[in-house]
Amino acid sequence: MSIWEYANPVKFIRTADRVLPWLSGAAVICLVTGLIWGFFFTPDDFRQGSTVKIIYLHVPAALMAINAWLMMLVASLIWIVRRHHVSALAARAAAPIGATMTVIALATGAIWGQPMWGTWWAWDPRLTSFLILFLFYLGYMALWEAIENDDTAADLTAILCLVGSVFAILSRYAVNFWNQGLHQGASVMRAGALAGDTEERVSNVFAIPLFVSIAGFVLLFVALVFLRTQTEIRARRARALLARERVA
Amino acid sequence: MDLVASDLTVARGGVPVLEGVGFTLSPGRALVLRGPNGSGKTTLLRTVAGLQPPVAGEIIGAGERIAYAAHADGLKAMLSVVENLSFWAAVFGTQGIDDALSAFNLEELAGRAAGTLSAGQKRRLGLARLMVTGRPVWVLDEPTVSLDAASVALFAEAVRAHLGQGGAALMATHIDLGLAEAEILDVTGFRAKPRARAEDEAFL
Amino acid sequence: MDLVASDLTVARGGVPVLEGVGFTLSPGRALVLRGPNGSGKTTLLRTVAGLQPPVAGEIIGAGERIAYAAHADGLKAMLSVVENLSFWAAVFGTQGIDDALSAFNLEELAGRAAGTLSAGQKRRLGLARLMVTGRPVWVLDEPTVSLDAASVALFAEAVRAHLGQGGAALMATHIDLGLAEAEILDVTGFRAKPRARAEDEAFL
Amino acid sequence: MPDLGKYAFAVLSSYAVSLGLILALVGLSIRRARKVRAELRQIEERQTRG
Amino acid sequence: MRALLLRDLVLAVRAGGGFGLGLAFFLIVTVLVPFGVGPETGLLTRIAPGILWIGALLACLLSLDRILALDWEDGSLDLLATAPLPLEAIVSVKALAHWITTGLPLVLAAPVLGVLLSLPGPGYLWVFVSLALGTPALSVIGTFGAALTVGLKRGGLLMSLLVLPLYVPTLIFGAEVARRGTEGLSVQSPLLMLAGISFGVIAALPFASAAVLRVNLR
Amino acid sequence: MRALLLRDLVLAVRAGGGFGLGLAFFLIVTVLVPFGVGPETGLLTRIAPGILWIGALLACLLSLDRILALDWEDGSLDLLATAPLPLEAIVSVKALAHWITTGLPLVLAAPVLGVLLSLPGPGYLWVFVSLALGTPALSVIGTFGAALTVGLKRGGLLMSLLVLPLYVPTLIFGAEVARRGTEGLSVQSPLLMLAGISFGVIAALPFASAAVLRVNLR
Ligand code: HEM
Ligand SMILES: Nc1ncnc2c1ncn2[C@@H]1O[C@H](COP(=O)(O)OP(=O)(O)OP(=O)(O)O)[C@@H](O)[C@H]1O
Ligand SMILES: Nc1ncnc2c1ncn2[C@@H]1O[C@H](COP(=O)(O)OP(=O)(O)OP(=O)(O)O)[C@@H](O)[C@H]1O
Ligand SMILES: [Mg+2]
Ligand SMILES: [Mg+2]
Repeated sequence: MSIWEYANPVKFIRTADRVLPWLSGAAVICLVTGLIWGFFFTPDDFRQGSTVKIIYLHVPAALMAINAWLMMLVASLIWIVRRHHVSALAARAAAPIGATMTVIALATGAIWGQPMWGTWWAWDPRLTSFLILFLFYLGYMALWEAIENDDTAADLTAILCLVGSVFAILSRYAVNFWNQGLHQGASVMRAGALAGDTEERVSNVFAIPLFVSIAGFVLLFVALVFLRTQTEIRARRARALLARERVA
Repeated sequence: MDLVASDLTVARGGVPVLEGVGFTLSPGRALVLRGPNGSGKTTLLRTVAGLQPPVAGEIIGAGERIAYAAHADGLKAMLSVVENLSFWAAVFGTQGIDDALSAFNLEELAGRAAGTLSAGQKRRLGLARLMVTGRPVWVLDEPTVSLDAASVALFAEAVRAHLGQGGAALMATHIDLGLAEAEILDVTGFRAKPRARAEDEAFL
Repeated sequence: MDLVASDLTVARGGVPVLEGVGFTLSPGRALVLRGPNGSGKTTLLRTVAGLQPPVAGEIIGAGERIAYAAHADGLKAMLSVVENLSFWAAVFGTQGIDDALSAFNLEELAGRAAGTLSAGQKRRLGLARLMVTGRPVWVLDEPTVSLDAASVALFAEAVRAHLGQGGAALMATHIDLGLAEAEILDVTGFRAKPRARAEDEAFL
Repeated sequence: MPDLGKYAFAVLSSYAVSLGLILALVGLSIRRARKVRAELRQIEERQTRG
Repeated sequence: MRALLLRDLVLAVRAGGGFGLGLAFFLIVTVLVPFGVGPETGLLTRIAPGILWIGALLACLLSLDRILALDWEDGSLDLLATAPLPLEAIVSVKALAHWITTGLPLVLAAPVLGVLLSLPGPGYLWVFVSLALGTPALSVIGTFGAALTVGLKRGGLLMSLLVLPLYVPTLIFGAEVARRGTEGLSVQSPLLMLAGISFGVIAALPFASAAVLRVNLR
Repeated sequence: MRALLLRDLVLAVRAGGGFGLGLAFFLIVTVLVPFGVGPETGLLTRIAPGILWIGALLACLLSLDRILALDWEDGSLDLLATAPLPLEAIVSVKALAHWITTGLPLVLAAPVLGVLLSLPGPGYLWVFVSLALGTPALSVIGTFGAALTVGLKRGGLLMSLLVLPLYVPTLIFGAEVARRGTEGLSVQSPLLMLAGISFGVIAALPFASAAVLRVNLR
């Protein structure tokens, strides 16, 4: 039996129905454990005080923001090569999740930056590339919405995703180059903050709840992708049936 | 070389509109598509012209042999009549637009910008474009819209000349083209049975 | 109230195309303009509809009494058939679009976005708009373009009903509208004598 | 409740914002899933009956 | 008239044009500026109010061609002109629809985008106030520009060219209000001027727009 | 192909679109900036290279919708697609025509407009060089965006949204070259990156544009 069997919409819906309860249960357990552990039962950092607690949201969200895009890239490739509708719809389903994760990473980072760097926003390479990633998500979703024909939309967004990925990597290099070469003040502050933090992270006290929380975010992402893909399939089916009814 | 369409299913907006369409168009022949509004003539012509892929069935002898003229004429309002024609001649790698100009009685308008022509004059220019493509198979969507009787006669003349040189023509129309020798294909009989959009089939 | 045009000179792009045109259109009557391509029918209709001023002569009984339908239908591709009609009904302050829908056999298409209609279906919708204007004088430019025979009959029916209610219609066309009772005005005889652009006269 | 010190606002607001966004996303996803599922069932029933 | 306003709003939403996109353009201009001038916070802070105003103005400008051109192309404008609405009302309604779909979202978003440019504390209020007062003028002036160029194929850039000089006074006073407010100086006189421009323009310009449109329809 | 290029150039000139107007928009953005941020020379000098790049980028962006939309609307694109030219060649020629009508004038004008922003001496050379190297990339990327949105009614703003993130690397390296050159620092590495982006994009992106266009014509 091949993995491509799950590219059949009906089979996918059935499988998703079966695994969704387990997935969402596991996601909730991991998230609740990780976040409660992180929030209530970890010590404050000696330099950052209680703000380290933000890391249990910030880092997993940041990771998922990138991974969601990777997943969309893979799904788009599958659509282009093998033309499995489920794959295209999965990419569509993942985009809003990725965008939300990007917003969370940006928001928590900004809130974190206020006490740490004394500013909400600095044009640090990492922050900047996330902002650009957010723009990519916006454009991708807007394109899906704007096109009426589903197959056309799938094709165009898939190509956009490919081209966008190349440009996202280029932007990342560009942004790194741009800020490093130019600026001293803010980047010195930042380098210190981050260096201190990476050392802290080695300590298990912070690392274990962080990993649990990351696992929670991953599970949450997978569960949501399943759910949303299922919804997209159903919506598509409903549209198909309605169209048939209308033609009849 | 014949243009052969066999067991064609064509879809618009994802919904199949015609199915099982088949015809053979030999050099020197003209085929007129007929059918009520919304029956799928435009869709069929676009498919034959290669602008959209058929849902099922195949088309042989189309591709680079086809010159397509749609409802929209593809004229540039700011270019003159001669410039518009010369452009298409250059794109299709042919020479000489004089024949086309005289066939559609456009000599007097040669220097006018296309944007300032009346509806029928524009249409004549759009049809003249066919003659500079040098392509053997003309695919025309309601070619005589807005034309007066004299211009319809010019058009019939041009089509006849084209057929006489071994060309072929496939046309959709509601009104009489003045082409007695054309065969008629009524697409009404090929109306697709109600079913879902082609790309939604995986979801049914 | 009659629509009276007397000794009208109309110009397009500054060049007079028709002069000395005069006609009277009484309630219950239809007048069909004929003439070869480029003779100035569209120009005359636009002038009567009040979209451009006449160069000379005058028009009485037009203005707010006129519903104009041009080559372009003024449909919004993103709005549905019903939404398009309701909008125009609201603009003209009338109620009820059901008559219009049924007169042009649009009930089945009611929910479809106008952009996804075929050429003839769009045209039907464009004509249905006339019925929701509530205006007594219809001014139509080649109304039956792209329509199939059945739709032309629907149109003739609608015009007849409109005339029966005391309306009037002024139409330009090249083909038969199926309206035997209409009078015909051939504009060829009114072709303006070649002279300079109207606005240039001060400079000659 | 742990003592968050002077950073209470930062920590609490990031948790509030993040959890709010996640819950909103989950809520919207579930609501749309329900709606679409119901719609589809309705259409399917209508078509199998009619 | 209500029908026209509603239709324009519905179309803006459906056509995937309106609300979201003017906003997105504003966002992107704001984001691009640091890439261009460099990431230095001090520098950004100083140019922030001005850049926000210019960004809002450009976002407005880019959406102007939706006001009339679409209706022109599909013939609706001809038909509207023969409808029982005065052209003055039509252009006013169209300007209002443009402001609701473009200006209003910009006003609401500007303070948020201020964060990206390290706008200082009092700046948020004044950028908001000045934009709220100034963007209606931008929409009305833009409608005039749109009416002027409506007959021309892709008058887009020509319209920008015509409209931009007309935008200058609004921009000067608006940015002045924002800048002074941000630096804590008195804003009274530019604020009065800005309000004056807005009200004057709203009261008088629709007549000019209607006149121009009438000529273009001829 | 030569015919297509010539036609696009002629149309750009006749339609009152091309040369003059992209340029004029650039001019006006440059003029607006001092109104927005205030007239202080020191400040303007520092932001000048960045503003010139952003101005050029926006002028480019605004003219993108001319690349394909006009041909789509009047049906020429359908006809071109059935002509004996590969779509890849068509999009490349269209990008080239866009560059000649928009990018090239911007490159030539930028040093002149630098005067308005008190650009320092070496800046003129480097703004010129970076724009000359960068604007072709902007045209080619823009053609991709235009091809993506060509089927959509007034995809204009959506296209901006899609294209702008793609412009970011070009902008960053281009502005960096201009900025560093102006300050007398070494420009070698951003210059290389900028050239790399331009050539890579010119070589590869037309294939994506053609693929996208083929889907849209379907
Ligand atoms: C004291 C302040 C901050 C610290 C200590 C911090 C720390 C971190 C850490 C440890 C990571 C994970 C690194 C990795 O996975 O490679 C991270 C990622 C990230 N942070 Fe922060 N952060 C801070 C502030 C901010 C701020 C203010 C923002 C944005 C407004 C922000 C945005 C991001 C982003 C976007 C990422 C993901 C980048 C990536 O994975 O490459 N951070 N941050
Ligand atoms: N974009 C679209 N989406 C969905 N359906 C469409 C779309 N365009 C056309 N249709 C439908 O497809 C069918 C076939 O349309 P087509 O334009 O081929 O008809 P036609 O025979 O050319 O009609 P006409 O004589 O009116 O030009 C029609 O019922 C039409 O409503
Ligand atoms: N913008 C313009 N500038 C200059 N001349 C124009 C312009 N538009 C049309 N004309 C010319 O004016 C004349 C009248 O055009 P009009 O459109 O009124 O003709 P018509 O009778 O409607 O023709 P058709 O039957 O082809 O629609 C034509 O000779 C046409 O070439
Ligand atoms: Mg048709
Ligand atoms: Mg006419």
